Amino acid sequence: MVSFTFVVCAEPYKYEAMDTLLNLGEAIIKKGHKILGIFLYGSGVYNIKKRIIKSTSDRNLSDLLENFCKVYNIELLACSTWIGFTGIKKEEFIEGAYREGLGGLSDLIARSDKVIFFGPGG
Amino acid sequence: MVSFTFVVCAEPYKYEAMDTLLNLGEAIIKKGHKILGIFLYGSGVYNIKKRIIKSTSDRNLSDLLENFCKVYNIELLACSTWIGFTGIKKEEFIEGAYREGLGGLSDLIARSDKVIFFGPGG
Amino acid sequence: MVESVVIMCEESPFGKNSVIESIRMAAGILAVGDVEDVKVIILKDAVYFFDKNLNPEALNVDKFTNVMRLIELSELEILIHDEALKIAGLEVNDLSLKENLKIVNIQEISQLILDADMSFKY
Amino acid sequence: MVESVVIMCEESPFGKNSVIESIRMAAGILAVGDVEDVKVIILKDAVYFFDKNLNPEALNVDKFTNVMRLIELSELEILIHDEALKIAGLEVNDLSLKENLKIVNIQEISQLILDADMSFKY
Amino acid sequence: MQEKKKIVYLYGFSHTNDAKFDILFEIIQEHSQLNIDMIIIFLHDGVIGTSKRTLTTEKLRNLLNLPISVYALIPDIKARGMDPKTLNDKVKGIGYDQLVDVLVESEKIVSWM
Amino acid sequence: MQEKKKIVYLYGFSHTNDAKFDILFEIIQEHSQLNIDMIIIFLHDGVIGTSKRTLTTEKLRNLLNLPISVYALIPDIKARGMDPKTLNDKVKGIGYDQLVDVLVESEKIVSWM
Repeated sequence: MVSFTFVVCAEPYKYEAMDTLLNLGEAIIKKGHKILGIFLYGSGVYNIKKRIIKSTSDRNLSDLLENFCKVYNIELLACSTWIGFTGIKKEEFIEGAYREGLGGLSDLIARSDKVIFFGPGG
Repeated sequence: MVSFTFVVCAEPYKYEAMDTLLNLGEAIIKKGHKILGIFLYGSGVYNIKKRIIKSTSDRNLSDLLENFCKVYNIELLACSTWIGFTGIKKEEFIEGAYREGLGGLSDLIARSDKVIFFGPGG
Repeated sequence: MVESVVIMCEESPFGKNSVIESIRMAAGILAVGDVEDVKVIILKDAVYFFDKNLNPEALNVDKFTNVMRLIELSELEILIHDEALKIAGLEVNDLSLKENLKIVNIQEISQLILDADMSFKY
Repeated sequence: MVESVVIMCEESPFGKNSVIESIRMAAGILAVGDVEDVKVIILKDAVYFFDKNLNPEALNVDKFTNVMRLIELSELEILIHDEALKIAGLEVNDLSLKENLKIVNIQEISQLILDADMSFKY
Repeated sequence: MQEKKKIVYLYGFSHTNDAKFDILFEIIQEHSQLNIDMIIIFLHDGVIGTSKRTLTTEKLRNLLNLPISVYALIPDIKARGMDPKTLNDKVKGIGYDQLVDVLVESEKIVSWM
Repeated sequence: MQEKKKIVYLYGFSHTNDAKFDILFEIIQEHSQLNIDMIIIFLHDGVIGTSKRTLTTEKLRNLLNLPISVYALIPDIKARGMDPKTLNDKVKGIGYDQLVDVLVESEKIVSWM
């Protein structure tokens, strides 16, 4: 069993990162491996925000991410500096997610066999 | 006297758009011209959010923008679809700014002599 | 007074959402207000958006039905650079929404920009 | 277990903030936790960040003093691609923070990536 | 005999639209002087240009001539309307499952997305 | 005699890092077949490569050989540590004030930022 960590620096919807993460993540778990955590950094922290608007024509990435982390027991952390920077409030977070310093990322990286990094895009 | 409108599709801090807008905007007004409005679209709507975190080392773009629009009586509009999408609440807007449909942009464009478009970057 | 607008986009349908956003913006500007002429020029990788085999569901992303319908309803003129088609190895028959699309060469694109009151790359 | 990380960045200091964010992330990972080796490789336009004449104030943007101090304090290793220097027409004497920087060629960059447990382009 | 080091690159930018590919190519060219098992996986916009139907850029042709295994992610190919059957002969289409296997088996991952 | 149409391009991407310049060049080359007064203003990362000290890319050299006025925004040059005195002979440095004049005098603006 191999353990993975994902780092995401790209906004949802604007880039494909979160979609790939969810699809690849499912495949990783189906194959018997583990995802320790997902760390959101830079504009990637916008992924932590619960999406309230329901649309029939658009996937709800925040619901999908919340559910994915809950079902497979994956830590979902967002860089606290960037959370402060973007002004996203704790009560707006998707369930189970929390803010954490870069020490949290360092810890996740050191505990993982593999780290996959989704850059800021463009 | 020539009238300008700016459209901004890029996030503050991540791209240079808002900095150029403020510097160029001051020069436009100093030269005796007018800025009718600023329309925020796409990730550009993040510019409407009041920045609460005060930092001694970073310019506060939301304060600068708010002040710029107030002093020179410039309409500051953000695309309502995108405001809904990003979940920014009215009470988080900088003073004087409001949400508006693309009809508002159409109207601004038609009333302006010149339109300058700051793209989504990257 | 700006009455005619040309919007150019060159990014693939997924990496960023620039095709969708260009079209939403174009249709929105046309729908309300006094701007009567908005054209969208599709360059480079953006051409994949109109491949009739486009299949967002392969990524668990919803189909772009709404945007496609928007193009039909708004009677938006969409102009595709012939070079982009050639590079992508696509023929006119490979495209969706044929009746809303027109193939143009670089000379025609040059002229479209010269004829519009303003142009921008999204 | 991932113990060594290489971060690459190639974007100019202003267009995006990738140099600053790469450095913040690198220093943050190093500061706390078990990752003991983080290197930042500066490619292409990113080299302008270390031009000693860098002058954010020309854009009314605050100086990057904090990030520069962070580099000094964290003893972060920053490696600059010799080609990037050459293309920018810069000499070693034109660089700030000389004691934290090292010039490397593409062969050394190749080796740094091979030696690290993981690498990513920010 | 020492086993070969195995390194995998995840590359996600368009070859036709983006100059980011230049440095990646140079690095992989350097790697190819050494005894390394290299894999590059094109995903996201990286899959653009990997079809036989498209005009291949010179950069991509040069990369395909290096001693490297080249894969492209089928869901990203399909999403863009491309047919995995038309993939360039030197590029192998893989799904998420095979992607996991490649990542698990490789010693080092370089993310370039 | 009809007055020349005046069109100004605002271009904000790096020549060295970005392939976006290709299409811009093709369009401007087409314009140059017609009787048009063309100005291109490099700002943001567009200023990169306009200094004599830097290695000029072939693309930029080709553009500078077209019948077009080329300006670069001095604050963006200075911000990146470049010295406006070292600008390529065919590129004129301008400040925000002159930028306003150019925008006001031109009939059409194309934003490519």
